[in-house]
Amino acid sequence: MTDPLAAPEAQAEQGASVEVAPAPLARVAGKPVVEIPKDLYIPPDALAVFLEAFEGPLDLLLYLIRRHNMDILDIDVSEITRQYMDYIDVMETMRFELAAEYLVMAATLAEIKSRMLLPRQVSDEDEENDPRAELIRRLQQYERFKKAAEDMDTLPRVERDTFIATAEPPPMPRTQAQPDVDMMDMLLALRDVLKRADMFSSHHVERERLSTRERMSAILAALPADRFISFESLFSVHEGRLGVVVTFLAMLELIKEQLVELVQAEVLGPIHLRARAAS
Amino acid sequence: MTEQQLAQIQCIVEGALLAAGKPMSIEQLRELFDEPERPARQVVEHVLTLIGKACDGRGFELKQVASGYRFQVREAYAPWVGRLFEERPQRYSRALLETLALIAYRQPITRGEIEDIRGVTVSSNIMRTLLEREWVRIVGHRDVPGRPAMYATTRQFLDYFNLTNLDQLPPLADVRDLDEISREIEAQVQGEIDFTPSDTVQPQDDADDNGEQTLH
Amino acid sequence: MTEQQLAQIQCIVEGALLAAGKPMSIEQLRELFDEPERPARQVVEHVLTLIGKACDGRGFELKQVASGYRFQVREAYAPWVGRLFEERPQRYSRALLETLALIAYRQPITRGEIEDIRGVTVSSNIMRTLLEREWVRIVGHRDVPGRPAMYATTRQFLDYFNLTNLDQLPPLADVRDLDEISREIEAQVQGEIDFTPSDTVQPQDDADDNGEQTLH
Repeated sequence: MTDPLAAPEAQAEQGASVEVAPAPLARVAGKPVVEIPKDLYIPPDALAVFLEAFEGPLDLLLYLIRRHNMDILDIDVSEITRQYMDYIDVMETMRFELAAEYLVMAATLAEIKSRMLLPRQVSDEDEENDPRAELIRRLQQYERFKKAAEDMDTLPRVERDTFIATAEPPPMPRTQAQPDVDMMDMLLALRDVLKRADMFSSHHVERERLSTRERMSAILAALPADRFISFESLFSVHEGRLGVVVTFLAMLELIKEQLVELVQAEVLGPIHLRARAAS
Repeated sequence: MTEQQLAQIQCIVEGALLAAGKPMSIEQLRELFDEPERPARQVVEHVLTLIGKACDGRGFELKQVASGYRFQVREAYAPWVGRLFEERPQRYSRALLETLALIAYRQPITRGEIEDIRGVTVSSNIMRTLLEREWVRIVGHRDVPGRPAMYATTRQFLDYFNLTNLDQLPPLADVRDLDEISREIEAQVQGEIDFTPSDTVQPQDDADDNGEQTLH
Repeated sequence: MTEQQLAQIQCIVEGALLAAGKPMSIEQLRELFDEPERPARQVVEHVLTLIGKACDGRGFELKQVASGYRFQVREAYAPWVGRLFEERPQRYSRALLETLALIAYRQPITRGEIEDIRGVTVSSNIMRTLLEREWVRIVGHRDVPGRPAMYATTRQFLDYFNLTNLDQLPPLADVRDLDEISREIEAQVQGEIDFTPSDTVQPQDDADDNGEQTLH
């Protein structure tokens, strides 16, 4: 069985030209079934395939309408109903599992047909839900979206009509975004290391003034490696008294740690500093 | 901005689009540059135009889709390029395409509403496939009993079908003028069995039609 | 072979190389064409030369690698294109954080001194990472054998942690009590959840502030 989908669609689209360009509806025992037999005798296997090709009762009805080249608005309800019922009968006799929707549609068609046979009668109820108008409306709606689905299928599609173009990324150093550090994590790390080292017992550490430590670093960084720098140049007036005190304390600490040396050539003469490790 | 700087931006954008392998928005492209050198939107747009032109006569093109710009192989060469891939391109069933079309054209829409129009139940498989492919997502629940999920299409859906927005979908076939239709129905009904004219269907059709227009 | 046929082969080869996402050999490229139209090896080679030339001045180039040909983004644009592939930042090791904290609190400090306190060696990687990140710099050398470098924190370090100066780091005395502090913070958060306001942390914070101010 080849491509059960294509056949009824093709027929529906071609309308009257069905006979001109027959496509096999199905293959039964290897032989292509080109056309639904007029007498509606359909080999059971073929019918199963044939029916699977329909997306429900609206689709089947549309097919029948198109086959007769009818305008939806012009449906010959009697004829369409007869054919539809025939399909349903065949399906039932071969115990083809029939979706409930097909039976509901059969009932709707039967109702429309029976109304048409009734003599003219006016009642509000009738006007409010004319099953025929309702059916036409549904067929029209369904046909629009059936067409929309067909159109959508023709849109150029990735993996079928086009392919995403890619190129190998350039060779690059493994750049890794830098991790974020939370202050608390750093402090917890410090606490642990200090606990391990038992540093908390040292008053020296506890009383450390970080502003002094910071200034010590700044002074060291400011000292040229190869020459003396004047003592005064390390103070800046705009820092105020506090700044001067911090700088002074830092300097004393640096001297104590033997990181810098202080030179005064003469009494009350200018004082100079240089890094001790300077070569 | 010098010619040279522009040329560099063009090469960077081009390289990034090829390396990314997925559509990139103008914003995403701009973020490749550090703040002081980051080109303005207009510059990136200009560069994209130049890149698009540079593809003339080549085997690939620059395409704008919903989530941005991407390079893709031209349709004309799909018959050859498609042979790279062992698997035949997937065919989608009519049921799936009809369901997808209804979601695309009538979103947001519930499964029940889809079933009403198609006249058959929509299999759970189809909905699952559409959700898994990320063509469709649930955008809310309708405030009716059962609170059914409402479905809408995604940017990936548009990307896949080479569209930048829903307006680019093929237009829905016209339903003929509603007055005309109801007149015809009346005329026909009358002609056949001498029925009394009825135009009760009209309001309902009107409502439907308006619903569709808001989508476009 | 006409110009036009050659141009078509060029486009197909180009498209295939871009769609393949992996290197393609000349044989593989030839197999894209059906027997009667399959170009000779030399033709494909010629076309590849043309494609390579067409990349001049573009963001990508045609590269020949062991298993064939592929397009590759030019290395010159790696700094920008690389951003597409930036990995999520990982976390710094405990050892690095300890080292950083010791430099912050005990600067200027040598690696040897850090090792003394930590009781383990400090890997060169850690120092390099801290220096590269510009959180730490060498401010001099201690005048002892080997003249080890002395490390101090930088302006960038302060900026990163939103500090104007080192004094704003919590005093070491508080660091010892971190467990207690975090318990209190937790208790406070819990209290807020339970709607039982707790201000136990408040007095201590105040005290800290005062303590710091007197230091200056």
